Amino acid sequence: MADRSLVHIAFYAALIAALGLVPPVAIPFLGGVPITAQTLGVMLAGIMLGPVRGGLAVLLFLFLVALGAPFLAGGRGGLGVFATPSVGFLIGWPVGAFVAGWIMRATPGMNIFASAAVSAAVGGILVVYLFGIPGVAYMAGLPLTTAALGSAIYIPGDLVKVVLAALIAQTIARGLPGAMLSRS
Amino acid sequence: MAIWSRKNRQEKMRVCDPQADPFAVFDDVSLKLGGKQILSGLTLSLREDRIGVIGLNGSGKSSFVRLLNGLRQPTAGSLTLFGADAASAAPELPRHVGFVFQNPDHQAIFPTVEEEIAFGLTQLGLDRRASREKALEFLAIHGCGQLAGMPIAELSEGQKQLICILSVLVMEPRLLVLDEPMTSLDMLATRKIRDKLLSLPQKIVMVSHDFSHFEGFERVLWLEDGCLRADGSPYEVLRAFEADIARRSGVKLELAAL
Amino acid sequence: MAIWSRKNRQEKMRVCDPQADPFAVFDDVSLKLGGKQILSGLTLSLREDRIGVIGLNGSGKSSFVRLLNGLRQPTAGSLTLFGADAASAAPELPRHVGFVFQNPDHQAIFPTVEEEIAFGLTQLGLDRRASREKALEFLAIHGCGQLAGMPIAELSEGQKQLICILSVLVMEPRLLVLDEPMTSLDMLATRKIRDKLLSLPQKIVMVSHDFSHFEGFERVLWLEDGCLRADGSPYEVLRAFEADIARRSGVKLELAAL
Amino acid sequence: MISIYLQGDSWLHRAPAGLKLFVVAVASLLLFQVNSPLIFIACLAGVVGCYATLGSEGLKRLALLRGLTVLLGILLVLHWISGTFWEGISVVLRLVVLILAANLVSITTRMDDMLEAVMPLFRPLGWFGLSARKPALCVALVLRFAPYMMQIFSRMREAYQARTGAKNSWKLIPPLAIQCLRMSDNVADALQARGGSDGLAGQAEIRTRPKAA
Ligand SMILES: Nc1ncnc2c1ncn2[C@@H]1O[C@H](COP(=O)(O)OP(=O)(O)OP(=O)(O)O)[C@@H](O)[C@H]1O
Ligand SMILES: Nc1ncnc2c1ncn2[C@@H]1O[C@H](COP(=O)(O)OP(=O)(O)OP(=O)(O)O)[C@@H](O)[C@H]1O
Ligand SMILES: O=C(O)CCCC[C@@H]1SC[C@@H]2NC(=O)N[C@@H]21
Ligand SMILES: [Mg+2]
Ligand SMILES: [Mg+2]
Repeated sequence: MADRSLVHIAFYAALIAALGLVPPVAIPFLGGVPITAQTLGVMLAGIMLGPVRGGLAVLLFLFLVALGAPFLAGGRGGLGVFATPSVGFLIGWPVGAFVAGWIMRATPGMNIFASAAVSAAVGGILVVYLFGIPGVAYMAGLPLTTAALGSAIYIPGDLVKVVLAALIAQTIARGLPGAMLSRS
Repeated sequence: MAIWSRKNRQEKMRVCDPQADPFAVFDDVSLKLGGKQILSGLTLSLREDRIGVIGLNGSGKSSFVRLLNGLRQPTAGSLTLFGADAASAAPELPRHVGFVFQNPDHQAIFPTVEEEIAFGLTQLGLDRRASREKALEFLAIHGCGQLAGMPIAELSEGQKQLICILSVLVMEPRLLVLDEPMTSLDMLATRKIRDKLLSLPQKIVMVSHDFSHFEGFERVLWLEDGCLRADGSPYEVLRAFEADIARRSGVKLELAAL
Repeated sequence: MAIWSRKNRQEKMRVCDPQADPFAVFDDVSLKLGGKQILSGLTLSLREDRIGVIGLNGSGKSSFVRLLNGLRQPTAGSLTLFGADAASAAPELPRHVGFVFQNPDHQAIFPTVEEEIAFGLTQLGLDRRASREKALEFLAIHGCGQLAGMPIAELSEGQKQLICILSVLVMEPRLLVLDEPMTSLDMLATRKIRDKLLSLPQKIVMVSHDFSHFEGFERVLWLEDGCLRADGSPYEVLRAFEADIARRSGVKLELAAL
Repeated sequence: MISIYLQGDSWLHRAPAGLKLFVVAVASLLLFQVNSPLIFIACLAGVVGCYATLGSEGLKRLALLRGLTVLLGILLVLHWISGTFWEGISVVLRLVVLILAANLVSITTRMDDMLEAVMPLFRPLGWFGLSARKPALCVALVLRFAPYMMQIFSRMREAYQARTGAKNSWKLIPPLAIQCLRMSDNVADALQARGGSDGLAGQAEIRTRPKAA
């Protein structure tokens, strides 16, 4: 893989880490899976880098977290976090980024904002929850339906992130067209 | 560069009214950053229309001019800007003080040239439509009409620097602070900007290593290791500085020859 | 700046062997970026030891020199570097071609000065201990010992630019490509770097708006709108350029006066 | 690992990076197995003690916690509301210990040492013919980018403040993304210009290929 791609992958991993500095909103139920700004980074990685590099960026981020870097929102890190109810969501992240990137690439003619919004919604919400909800159910010992209903609490925040991701993608397409790697 | 007559410019040399109110009064001002003493014990008042700032790399020029627009606050001593205390004046300073950063990459915020220029105008209260129109017009007047829609990231360094200067000029601040503003400009652009600056009625404080930019200036400050080493007419200060450089590099040469 | 004798330097003027192998051969080379024609139809070969590049802002100088170290590949025509095709030589070029970026912020990679300098040495295969030692020694020789541990982000612009030059010099490449390398340096540092460059046995290609940097150069290229407008001895080309500037700004003045 | 390197020559600076990383990784695993505030307090004392051995500059780096007080406070309040106050204390203490310990590694380890330390983890890639240097470089770059982004952010706030007097605006978010991306592009160029991730060792000459006439 070319050095340039490596740098881009590392960049989005770092972006997700940086978004971890935005204080998370702790949710006392559902085993404490927080509302976090980091999913914005996951969506952007997919939208901007395309499927493979986007997915790898998120994987790299998770690898660093596993190594002990306190990069998850609230300064959490280490292998321990993979033993919390968040684990399903965390596994869903790279897959979500992959799907978002795939949709972005599959809709080359579409207006950037619209295409990015769809990618972020499907990859960054649908796919992530597909993994996340069973994770919560398993780790927190809740029935699947309860876990699914409870996860609705994240939806408003996630929708805001979808809009932000689309807005950012559109601005970048104007200010730095070369960075829309998913479209080139 | 001697091909242009400089007579024209020399005639425009201003003489400052010594009774005029100073726009900046430094009283034993010091600045510390990260535990390091960057500026120390500066006492001076600025009232002239054209003031130059010189000094070696790392002597504190950029830090000094940042005090003038509230980007840095003194860590000791008192600084009065436009008659008000620097700390309390800080939020309103950008309206009156235009600041051109030394590195264009540190200044440009917006994605395209037009937005970057228009931003300053919306800041001054123009609506978006009007500010965009004025931005386009301003760019055209300064021969940059064709850059308007371009992403700033795709400009050459010199084009970027020019846009940064224009984005400040368009706001017509009372005081212009320029930190080595012409380092990447070509001869033609340098010439145009110098002429433009000379023709401005506003006050200017400019940092530069190129002394030809100080034509028509009334006063030059020489900073050394964060202290004021000299302060006076350009003729005196620049000559003293050059003599010092000659002496220092002479010494260096001798040492090397040993 | 006329305080230093220039005789010394003039004597060092090199004369190139016309039979020597050229290090770069351009054959109808063009470069397009984002659908825009940046360089077009360049045909020339470079073999001299000291080659200058001039031109107005946005004329394509930075893009041109980027071709020499493989950071850009021609989109049409053929480019041969050190006898090999540019595309296939690209991975090995950094070993032979040192590149000083126009904006120091685009060059520095590492958090501290020492790491930035040492990086190039580890790239060349030195082990980390040796490269760190050599980096510190090199910094000390060039009077920057006290900067070694500093974060690059906290340096002044001039200090940053100096570190960027040193980080390339320490690698001792066969060809040095310098894109306006001294714009932020003070007189003392400029002088030292110029002397250093003059004393180097390596080949140098340098972009500059300051013609005094071309002393001792054998050849100057003048780019205009991505094309080669002139190519010859510094005396001819620089004079023609200055005449052109005078003509253009004269025309501009007349237009403005109308 | 967010904060930057602290120049120095303490025992922690001299300790091998791999060992430091390993200790922190194991500690983070172990700390999630215990729940006793007493143990955490003991660990905290140990970690702060380590900072103290770095001298006053080291102790100053504890200021890192200041930025986290609000977050930790909220966490504690939430636990208090849900009637698990003591567990909350444990959670907060565990966090503080982990963050301080990880930060201790990064302020006493140069980036190239860190790079070298994580290299062995990627050796298996060699079995598939991939260079182990690349992922290691990625890790190093991530650690580099995080503070870089904060630097860009603060520079941008300066630029914004210079023209508005205000330091923050949501308007800065999209341009911030652009500037950060541009920075990453520049880093890619800079890296390529000096030999890229594979280095330049062992490439003495440019292969000269006779061109087809
Ligand atoms: N990535 C890019 N995409 C599109 N256009 C570009 C890109 N990079 C540069 N350009 C354009 O190419 C032209 C040449 O740029 P270049 O940086 O080579 O100029 P230059 O001669 O070095 O100018 P300066 O003296 O200002 O440094 C400019 O008009 C610039 O706007
Ligand atoms: N944030 C910071 N933390 C610590 N030291 C700093 C910081 N910013 C600047 N410095 C130091 O302060 C000194 C003055 O820096 P400044 O940028 O004001 O110099 P300058 O006179 O503008 O130099 P130049 O001609 O190179 O632009 C330098 O030695 C620099 O290393
Ligand atoms: O433990 C963490 O720090 C993160 C866990 C994942 C949080 C999920 S991702 C989808 C949903 N949206 C949020 O804002 N939070 C949850
Ligand atoms: Mg400066
Ligand atoms: Mg250039």
